[in-house]
Amino acid sequence: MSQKVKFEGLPREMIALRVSREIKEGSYVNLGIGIPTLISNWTEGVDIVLQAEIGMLKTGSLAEGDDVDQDLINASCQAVTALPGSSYFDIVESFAMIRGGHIDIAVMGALQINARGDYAGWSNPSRGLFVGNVGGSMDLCAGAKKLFIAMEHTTKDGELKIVNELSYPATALGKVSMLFTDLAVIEITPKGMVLKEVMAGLTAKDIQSVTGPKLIIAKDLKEIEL
Amino acid sequence: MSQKVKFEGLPREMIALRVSREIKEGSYVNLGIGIPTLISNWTEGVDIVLQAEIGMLKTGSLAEGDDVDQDLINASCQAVTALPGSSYFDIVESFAMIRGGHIDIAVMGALQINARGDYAGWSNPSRGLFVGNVGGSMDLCAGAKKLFIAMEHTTKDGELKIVNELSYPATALGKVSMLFTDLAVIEITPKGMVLKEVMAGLTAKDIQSVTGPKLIIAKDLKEIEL
Amino acid sequence: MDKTFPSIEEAIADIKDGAVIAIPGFFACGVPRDLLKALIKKGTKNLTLACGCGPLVGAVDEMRALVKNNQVKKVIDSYGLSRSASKGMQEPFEQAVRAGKIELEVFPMGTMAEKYRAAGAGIPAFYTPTGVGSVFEESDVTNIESNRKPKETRMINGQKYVLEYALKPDYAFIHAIIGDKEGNLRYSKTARNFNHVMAMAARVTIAEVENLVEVGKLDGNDVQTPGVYVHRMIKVSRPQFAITID
Amino acid sequence: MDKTFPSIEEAIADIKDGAVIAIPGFFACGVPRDLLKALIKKGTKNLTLACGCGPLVGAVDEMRALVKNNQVKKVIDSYGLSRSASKGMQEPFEQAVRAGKIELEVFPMGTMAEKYRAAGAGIPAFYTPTGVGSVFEESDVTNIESNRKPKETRMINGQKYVLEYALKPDYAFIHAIIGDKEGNLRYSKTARNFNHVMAMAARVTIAEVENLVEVGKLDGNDVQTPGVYVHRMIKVSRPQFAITID
Repeated sequence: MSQKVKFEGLPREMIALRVSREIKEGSYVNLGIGIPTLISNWTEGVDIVLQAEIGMLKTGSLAEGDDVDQDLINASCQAVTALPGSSYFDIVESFAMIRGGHIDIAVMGALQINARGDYAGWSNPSRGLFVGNVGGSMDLCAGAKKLFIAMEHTTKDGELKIVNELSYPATALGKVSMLFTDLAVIEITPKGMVLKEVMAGLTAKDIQSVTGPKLIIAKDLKEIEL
Repeated sequence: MSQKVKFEGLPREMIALRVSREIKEGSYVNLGIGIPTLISNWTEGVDIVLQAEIGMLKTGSLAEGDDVDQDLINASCQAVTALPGSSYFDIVESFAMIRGGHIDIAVMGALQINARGDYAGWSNPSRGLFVGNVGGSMDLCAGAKKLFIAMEHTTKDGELKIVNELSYPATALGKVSMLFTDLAVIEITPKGMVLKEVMAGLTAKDIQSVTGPKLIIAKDLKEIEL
Repeated sequence: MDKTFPSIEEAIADIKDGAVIAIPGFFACGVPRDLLKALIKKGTKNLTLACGCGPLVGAVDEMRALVKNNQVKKVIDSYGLSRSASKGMQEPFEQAVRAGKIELEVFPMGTMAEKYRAAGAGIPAFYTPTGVGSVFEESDVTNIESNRKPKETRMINGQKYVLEYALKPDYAFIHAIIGDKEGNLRYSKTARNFNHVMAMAARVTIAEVENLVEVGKLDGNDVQTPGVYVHRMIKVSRPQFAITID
Repeated sequence: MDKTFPSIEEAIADIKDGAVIAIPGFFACGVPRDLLKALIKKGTKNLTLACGCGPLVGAVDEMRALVKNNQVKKVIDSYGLSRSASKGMQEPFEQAVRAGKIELEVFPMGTMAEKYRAAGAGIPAFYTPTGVGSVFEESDVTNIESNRKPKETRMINGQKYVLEYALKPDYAFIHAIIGDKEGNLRYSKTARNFNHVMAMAARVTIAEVENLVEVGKLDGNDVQTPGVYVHRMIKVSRPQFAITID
């Protein structure tokens, strides 16, 4: 479990950029806290609509100065702006939208993920509490048509995050379809994890060395293009 | 079952007037089709709010002439007017309001009622169909804090409507608390039907002669005052 | 995300025989009449029309045309028959129901509303007090006897409740007074009724709007149905009809 | 039906020790801060604060005062702890949770929203896909081990769902940007969040409004919470706070 290989990966912004390429125009998208939030830096001018679970569709960029309105924040408690076509609604409607299958893609961070598409993200046992901040993550997993994970490939200390079995409390089982890390792009299929793209300069073998489950190497394996 | 005594009772408007006296100021009230609808003729200037299950609070009087708006009708498909403080909402909210216990009083018509407060009103077997027009009646029975029935004491042909056992399909069981007819005012208690008021000129014995269940005569039995 | 369609015919072109279509409207009010007329013209058969409170009693001409064309297999509604029993006997729809040629399935109105909401909100089933003590707690209420599936009840905190399931239509036809090109809608007064919830519930939602405006013309606080629920938009004229039912 | 109260103290005067109070707000946004301050002043004890998404993480000063006063028995929330684990360790609330002196019960946010809605709508229980595959399908998730009641799941159409129950608070504190004297409310943008649904859910709903207007000033199409849900109204000033959480 404690393989301590660690590669210098892409910066977080570049992971976000790579994810943004996977989001088709016309999509309704919810971005979780962390790397996923950075995706919105890459979608300006792209015809996608961001949903904030607080109760807003079509959130704009972060608000600054006179644009800050205490009644207009995103799910991370940051002041945001509205766009033409933005709408507001109550929390019940917001989660009806999420749970009811109206959001095309949710992008979330994760602490651990396995080859079956199970992932853990809501509770870090190191906090030492059975309870935790689950927020809307499980609703997004239950309802979004596609679930992407964007995260660092390993922890800062080089601990594996892509594991054979989760040791952290699961957020959802079998829901993740794509995994984007600083080192690789991995598709999760019924047969297991398929390595589709690696960071320039690394090999499939390098990726396997920091990945728990045995990877299936895509026939058309390529470099992550940014 | 086929007692054919029949008394000339109060006109429907007078039944409605008597019911209106039982509605406290500050109440939110839903009025069913038939005699209940007439109650609104007696509540002008009284501080009660009428709910229409189509999705409106504080319906005003029927609309005429230029006031008719095809987008503003009541649950009986009549054009109505709005009042200061009226609000509109969707059907889910409307029935949340009804089912969730937010309506103080529902007043409904009935085909049959018994001494346990069961009543039948949604389907007349004479139509010869297992299906029928249930509308919102059962939701109102389930959710209103108090359920009143306003109806003729017997059918046009003198058949009993206040019966020992319902022979028509039930709308709800044990929900009715007060019954207002053209002949009497009856309270429904755990012990049975208590005759509280009779039409001027009639006796308790007269009322019993057109009523199935044995009536308990209130100690302070009085005339229906209008 | 421009969701406007060039014509109403194109907006409904993919609806196939056997589709389940949600039809909002409370009697005469808030019914998507232009979409219904286009459906009549298209002639799609074996339809299940999932209603809430008598839009086909209110839009009686459209109902008669649908029945005459033999397009309707089933209607689901809380108030599907004429109010007047004697006038109902004259209606081809009721005659077909009596003959068992069209199925009429009935739920209490609040249960209908909640079934659509559940479908839109990802809730597969819920318990309700409505209908306890009536035939609605015993089985599905339909004129087709063999379809009267038994229902399940449960005691919760000493009270009895009926288990009801989500109802997810393939399409919803929606009528709104105003909408922008991205599908944000706003209704007029009591014409909202079943429109919002059916827009949530359906797999594909097609909205006819009396006023089609540019994106940004509707304030975000004023949107009643967010565009995410709406897939196709058509501009129609304000409908003309009698505010009455038989 | 004038529902305005002469003072905020009188509006909350009948709240007794042990009450369950719904507190809306999504972190810093839409929190009824004046009502919370009045509750602190009143000193009512043994409270259960039924939240949705961290209003006490957002209104952290009010939270600290409530904890310091020993007023809180239990918090129900999807996001009740500081975002930062290290800063959370410093919070008296989290320390009390760790010590088992305050109970923290957690549900996924959408389940919280739905539990309040169910209470307001007369739905005693519902099935949800949320939480399947996690500890939330196994038992109630609370720091007090003896309160971890097992949960029930059920397969519906081949998918697993969790049974969740309505949550009905005794009181709801509501913050709205505008309200009329009969209790019709309208919110500003994302400050709506849990306000409407908690107004529906509670037995007694007390609303603080930034603008109190005469009846008739709000158009019926613009009302977001109909007055039937609101029992008491207070005028407050627009709150001042930092838009941030730890």
